[in-house]
Amino acid sequence: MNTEQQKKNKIMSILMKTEVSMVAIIAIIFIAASLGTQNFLTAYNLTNILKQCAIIGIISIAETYVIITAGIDISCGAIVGMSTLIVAMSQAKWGLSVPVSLLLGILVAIISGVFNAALVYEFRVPAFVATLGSQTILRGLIKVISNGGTVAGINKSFAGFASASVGFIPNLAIVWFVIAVICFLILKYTIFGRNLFVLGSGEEVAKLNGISIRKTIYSTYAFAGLLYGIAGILLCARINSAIPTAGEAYETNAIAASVLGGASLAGGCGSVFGTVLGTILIILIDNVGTQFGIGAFVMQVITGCVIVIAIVVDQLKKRGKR
Amino acid sequence: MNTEQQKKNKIMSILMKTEVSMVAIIAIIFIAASLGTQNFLTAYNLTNILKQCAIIGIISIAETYVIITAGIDISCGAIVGMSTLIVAMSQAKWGLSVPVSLLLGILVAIISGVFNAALVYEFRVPAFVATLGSQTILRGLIKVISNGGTVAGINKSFAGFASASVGFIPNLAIVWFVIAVICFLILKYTIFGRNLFVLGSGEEVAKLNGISIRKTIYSTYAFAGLLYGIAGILLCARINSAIPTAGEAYETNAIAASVLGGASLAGGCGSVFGTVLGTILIILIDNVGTQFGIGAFVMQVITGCVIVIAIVVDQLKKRGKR
Amino acid sequence: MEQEVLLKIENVVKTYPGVQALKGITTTIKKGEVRALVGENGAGKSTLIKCIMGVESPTEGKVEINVDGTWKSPKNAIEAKDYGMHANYQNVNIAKNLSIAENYFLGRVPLKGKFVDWNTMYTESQKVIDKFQLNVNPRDTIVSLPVAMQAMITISKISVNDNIRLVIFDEPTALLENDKVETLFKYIRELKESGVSVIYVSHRLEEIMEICDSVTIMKDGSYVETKDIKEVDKDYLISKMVGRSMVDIYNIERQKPGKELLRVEHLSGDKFTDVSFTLREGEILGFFGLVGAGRSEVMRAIFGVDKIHSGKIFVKGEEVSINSPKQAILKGIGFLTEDRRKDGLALQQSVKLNTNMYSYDMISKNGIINLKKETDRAEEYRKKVAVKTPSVNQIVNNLSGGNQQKVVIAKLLCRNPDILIFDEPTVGVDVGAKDEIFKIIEKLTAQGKGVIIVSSYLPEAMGLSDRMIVMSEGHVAGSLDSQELRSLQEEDVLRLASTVNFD
Amino acid sequence: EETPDSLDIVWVTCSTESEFWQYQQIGMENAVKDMAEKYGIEINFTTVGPATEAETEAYIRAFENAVASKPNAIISATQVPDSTIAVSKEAMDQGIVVNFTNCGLEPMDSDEYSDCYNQFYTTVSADIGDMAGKVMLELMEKAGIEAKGTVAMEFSNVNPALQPRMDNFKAYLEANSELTVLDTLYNNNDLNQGQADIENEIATYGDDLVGIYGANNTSGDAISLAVENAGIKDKVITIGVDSDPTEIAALEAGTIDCIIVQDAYGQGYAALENAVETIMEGANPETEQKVAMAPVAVTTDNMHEDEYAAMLDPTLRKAE
Ligand SMILES: Nc1ncnc2c1ncn2[C@@H]1O[C@H](COP(=O)(O)OP(=O)(O)OP(=O)(O)O)[C@@H](O)[C@H]1O
Ligand SMILES: Nc1ncnc2c1ncn2[C@@H]1O[C@H](COP(=O)(O)OP(=O)(O)OP(=O)(O)O)[C@@H](O)[C@H]1O
Ligand SMILES: [Mg+2]
Ligand SMILES: [Mg+2]
Repeated sequence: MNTEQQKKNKIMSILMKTEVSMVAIIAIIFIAASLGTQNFLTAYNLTNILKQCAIIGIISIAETYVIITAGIDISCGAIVGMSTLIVAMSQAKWGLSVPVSLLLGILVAIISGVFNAALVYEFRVPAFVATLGSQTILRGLIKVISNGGTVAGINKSFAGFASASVGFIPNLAIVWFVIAVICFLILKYTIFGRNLFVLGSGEEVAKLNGISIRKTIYSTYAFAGLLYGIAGILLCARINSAIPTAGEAYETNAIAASVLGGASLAGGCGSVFGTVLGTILIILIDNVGTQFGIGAFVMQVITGCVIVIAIVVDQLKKRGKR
Repeated sequence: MNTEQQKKNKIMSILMKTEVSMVAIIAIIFIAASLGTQNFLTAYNLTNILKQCAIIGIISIAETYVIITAGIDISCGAIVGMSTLIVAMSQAKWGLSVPVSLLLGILVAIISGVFNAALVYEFRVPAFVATLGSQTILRGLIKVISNGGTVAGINKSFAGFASASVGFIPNLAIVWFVIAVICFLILKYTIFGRNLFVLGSGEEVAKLNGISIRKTIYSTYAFAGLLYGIAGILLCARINSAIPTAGEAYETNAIAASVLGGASLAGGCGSVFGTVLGTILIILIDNVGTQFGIGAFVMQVITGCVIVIAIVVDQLKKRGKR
Repeated sequence: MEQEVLLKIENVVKTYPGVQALKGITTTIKKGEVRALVGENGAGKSTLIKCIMGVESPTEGKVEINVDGTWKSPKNAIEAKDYGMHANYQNVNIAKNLSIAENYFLGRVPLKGKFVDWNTMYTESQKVIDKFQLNVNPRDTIVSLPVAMQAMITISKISVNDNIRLVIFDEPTALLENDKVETLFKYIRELKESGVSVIYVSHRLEEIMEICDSVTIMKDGSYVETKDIKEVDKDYLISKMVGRSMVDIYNIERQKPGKELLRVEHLSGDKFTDVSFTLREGEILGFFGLVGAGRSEVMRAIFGVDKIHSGKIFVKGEEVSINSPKQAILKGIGFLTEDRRKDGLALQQSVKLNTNMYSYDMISKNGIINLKKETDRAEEYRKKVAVKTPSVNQIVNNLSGGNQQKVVIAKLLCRNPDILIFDEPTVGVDVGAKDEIFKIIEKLTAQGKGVIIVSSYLPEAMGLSDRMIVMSEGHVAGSLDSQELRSLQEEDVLRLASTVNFD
Repeated sequence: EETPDSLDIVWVTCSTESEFWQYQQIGMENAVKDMAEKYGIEINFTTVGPATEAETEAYIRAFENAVASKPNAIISATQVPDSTIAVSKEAMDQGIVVNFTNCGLEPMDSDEYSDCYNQFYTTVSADIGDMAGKVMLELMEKAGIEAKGTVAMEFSNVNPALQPRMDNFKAYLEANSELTVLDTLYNNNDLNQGQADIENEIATYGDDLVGIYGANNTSGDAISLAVENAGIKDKVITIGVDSDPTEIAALEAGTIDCIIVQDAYGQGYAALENAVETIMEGANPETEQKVAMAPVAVTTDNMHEDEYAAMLDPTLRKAE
């Protein structure tokens, strides 16, 4: 094969990537909204979009990690909600300092992740059921702890963090970016990251290649828990309270963002960058819908269509029709 | 191997079945509730439980079919909701006769199923995303069609069907039983049924053995659509109206019932009887909770625990700890 | 009498992204002819078969089969079956969750009225099982069977069909031991007698000389020539395939055994009892036995995959207890498993990841991988074991079977362990590459490493080993030193391997 | 008829996760204490019901299960009256006293299903919408904002029974001003989503946006957060419906200008009190089967008056 050919191959293989379709679709929507509406391309609105992406973006990255191992995490929203609640309770009810409240929030989230891992690893409960179970348990606990009510009285400066920006970039988005970069690097540069892909290719493969399934599963779910914890903290700051419904139904968006970004529920593939793009697409659709003044009902139809089309475009490009 | 040994093996392999763990857990809960509460073991309450199982039971069977093929259907609740809406609109707004309204309801559900199949087969959209997309689209359409309002004015005798019983057995439960038996027979005794398992074992295998993947996928989702349509009709009669949220969050229960009953999201296994038991367990927990006067918050925690324990018991029995 | 033509392959070209797998193949096959297809790994044999069967559509050209006088081109497996075409694919393709009976009748379930006739299915399956002497229950699910048995199921599966015109075997014997190969050959002769044509792909050239009427040689996706089997010999085929001639590939430099590396004493597990042996530096220790002899199980136990009931393992003189493959690896043991697709490779991942996944710790610091080394190593071993792939970023699943096997070997070599256990290392590997692999083993022993080779292919086991353990039904049936190895006949070893009744 | 010495009462809520129904429950719990004392009996009070209002089938199931456990009384609030009628009648036929609070089986002007329940206390949705519209215009005038431009509406989820909250609001404004009222956006009680909705609307309509109406408490919370972050609290009039701690703080801070409050506590208290009295006295003491309790507009100015403070935060009334 000559170098000309190789170059061509390389370009082709880049174009084949899911991320490219995603960028293209996002760009189309972006351009359409910029030209078609007055206020889309304003600093306020763009800051806005970034801010809205952050929390769901972080959760989606964690979900991507789990999905790469051929798992799935239905409990992400509930863990986020639990972390939000603990942070709020610590600050507002238990009189703890902000740093301690954050630590507690993260701790609880990590413990929830470890609980998931224990179900999946020790008892071989399929990830879907394990995390469905812990979702239900956590949602119940949240209500038991909060007695079903709103927890207000969050520390002002802590809550202020969520609305502040550095220049045009909202703090929330900065946290998201930093986490995305770190997670990207972990996936690319560490043995842990590689092991996720091997595990996602099959437990037998992982085991016989000397990879500790136990360690990998625990690390994955615990790490996801850590990210959910951070997301929970940010959510607490953003909504300036904890409500029992916090984080509800986030799992759908998180899974959708991962899959839009190229992850496969069969395991073994997924990328942080793709997931970031998937998150942006999901948030963008909503924003653009409002900008165009489209009613909520019709908007829901359109959202469904865009998600489907995004995947269809990618699949057609990759493999053509069957 | 002598016959003694063979017999023993046979008994062992029966005991290993998921259905056996399910029956055991259900029996324990049943006995506990019978002894521990006054009104559990009354004809009224048992009729009640059967009635409540019926609709979710039918949906779960359809979900099991899809899961056996290694697919998943997130849109089941939305399809049920759409069918409910069409039946109600036909009767209350479009002045159509009851039989026509039922046909329309089923038709719409089958079309939705075919749409899912088309996404999955023609465009190779992963089942999760395809059905997530159509869920979103359908939910939007439901609200657009109903304009977000309740559709009341259902035919009285039609609605009466849902509350009537034959002896102690509610009509709804009879429909469920009949469907369960038919679906069991289809799975065991028809080529279509067997092909679901083949497809679930891998597309390559199906393809190389001359099994039409196209036909199997279309039939599966269309058949599931048919069942959702029937469930939608029953739901319409049961709630005596159509509301935009009808069928919401059913997918979680349907998937949980399937998995509790022994289906694996990896495809290739699942049973109708198991799913029937899974449905009963889910419904039973709620009922027993009320009988014991347990508050809603704590009850949610318990539900989560029971689901997890049910699976853990089954897994421990099957394979022991890792 | 000039026989009728059954199959016409006309200028078949197949292009995958970045790879031209077939560059224009033309040949015809007559009724009742047994045609061999030979070529190096990645020559395009399996791809050609898929094009013949219509499961892959050729980029150019066509394939036609004579169906009672009319020429038909199957567009998919269903049509192929209608035309009486059946294939036994290289990657054992079988519905793992289903029973043997159902697998036999995949796509052609017997019906009574409109319903599946389970009774007929079981009784008919039992007949096939008996015919092929497979001592299994038709109700058993496939997952519970060892790969070799799975391979026999897919082979025997063909005979449930009637109206067979063409049967294709893609490396059917790779996982089989002698008497099963004999069963297969008997079946092929039967087919031939009834006028069925057979296409037979194998890297074992002596099999081809034994069973085939003619042979088509392929190289790099191109057609080289078709010869009557009487016109060729093994050396001729090798020189045409590989482009050079090869003398005895088993003739490698032997080392003087050094210090003891591995000693196993009275090891017992689920499927083997009281196994003892030692392995020394520079030694090649062969393990031979029939399917189910328990060799793989012994290796798995040593490697910490399966539980040990009793017995001791010593590594470099020190008693060890190994509970997981990871510990085994850290103790300097490397294990190449027999089922590469199930547990050897991460199929959907790149060649690069697969090459490195056994030894990432060796190219990382604090868990952080040196990406340059990762790529370099992948490139290095791609050359060393001659993996044919457009790039190291190619998904392993897209490689030809033999090339997948080479990646597994590269993976093991990367680790550079002191004790190397190869379970069926040359499954599906072409002669040229085998030669390369044996050269590598030669180098390894020269470095003082110890090598265990588990093989069901007797010529290889006998030719390569310095010493050999013969196992039968979970017991050591005999232990042969190098002198005995050179003096014994294959039949003697086979007899030993078939020894029964230990207790 | 002998009077029992212990009563089982089940509260079948339509959402366990909502503040509003929590407040109802506080009213009931206080009534439980008072009634137990008054009649010298023991009252076992339990709560059942689905997590969210959208899960209507789960609500019906909870109701059925409650009936099957044969309590003396059931208090409930239904999002799906058509579906609840049958099971409620069933309960009444079995001699269980069924009272509805806030969301009942039929509107104020209907008597079609009077045999299906015992008593109903409510606040009329249309009144809330009308009041919100009226207050919106009043507050605009007071703040010197011209009643021209765009008004946004936010709500939790599609709910036919509560639709008049939006419809009447919109109708009132369009009839009495030149304001354009946008279509409702829905947030499923996801505060983060609600906030995003309002942010998107602020971004889209900019200075043209002069009023925002959130038809439940979560929506009110969302509005206050978005308005605070955008720094536009003096440029828009914001109105919420029903209260929670976040919203009360927002009212204090002026990021919410007014909360239309239904007397959740009062409804809950009355519903339970009436149920116990009906059982103990053997007949329903109310003369009207449907009692409407008018909503109250609480603003930053009057929120500290005792009466309004307790309306805003029924937990203040929670008996120890
Ligand atoms: N799906 C695919 N995508 C890309 N390349 C492929 C695909 N399938 C096969 N190839 C390539 O086509 C070439 C021919 O492969 P094929 O499997 O036909 O070889 P083979 O002759 O059967 O080799 P072996 O003896 O190793 O089985 C190889 O280079 C292989 O990498
Ligand atoms: N014909 C068979 N029928 C059923 N089970 C079998 C059969 N052959 C093997 N097995 C199962 O596999 C076990 C060991 O097989 P294994 O593959 O490990 O043996 P092996 O000596 O490594 O043979 P090979 O590697 O050649 O397949 C046996 O103890 C038995 O349980
Ligand atoms: Mg091949
Ligand atoms: Mg073996």
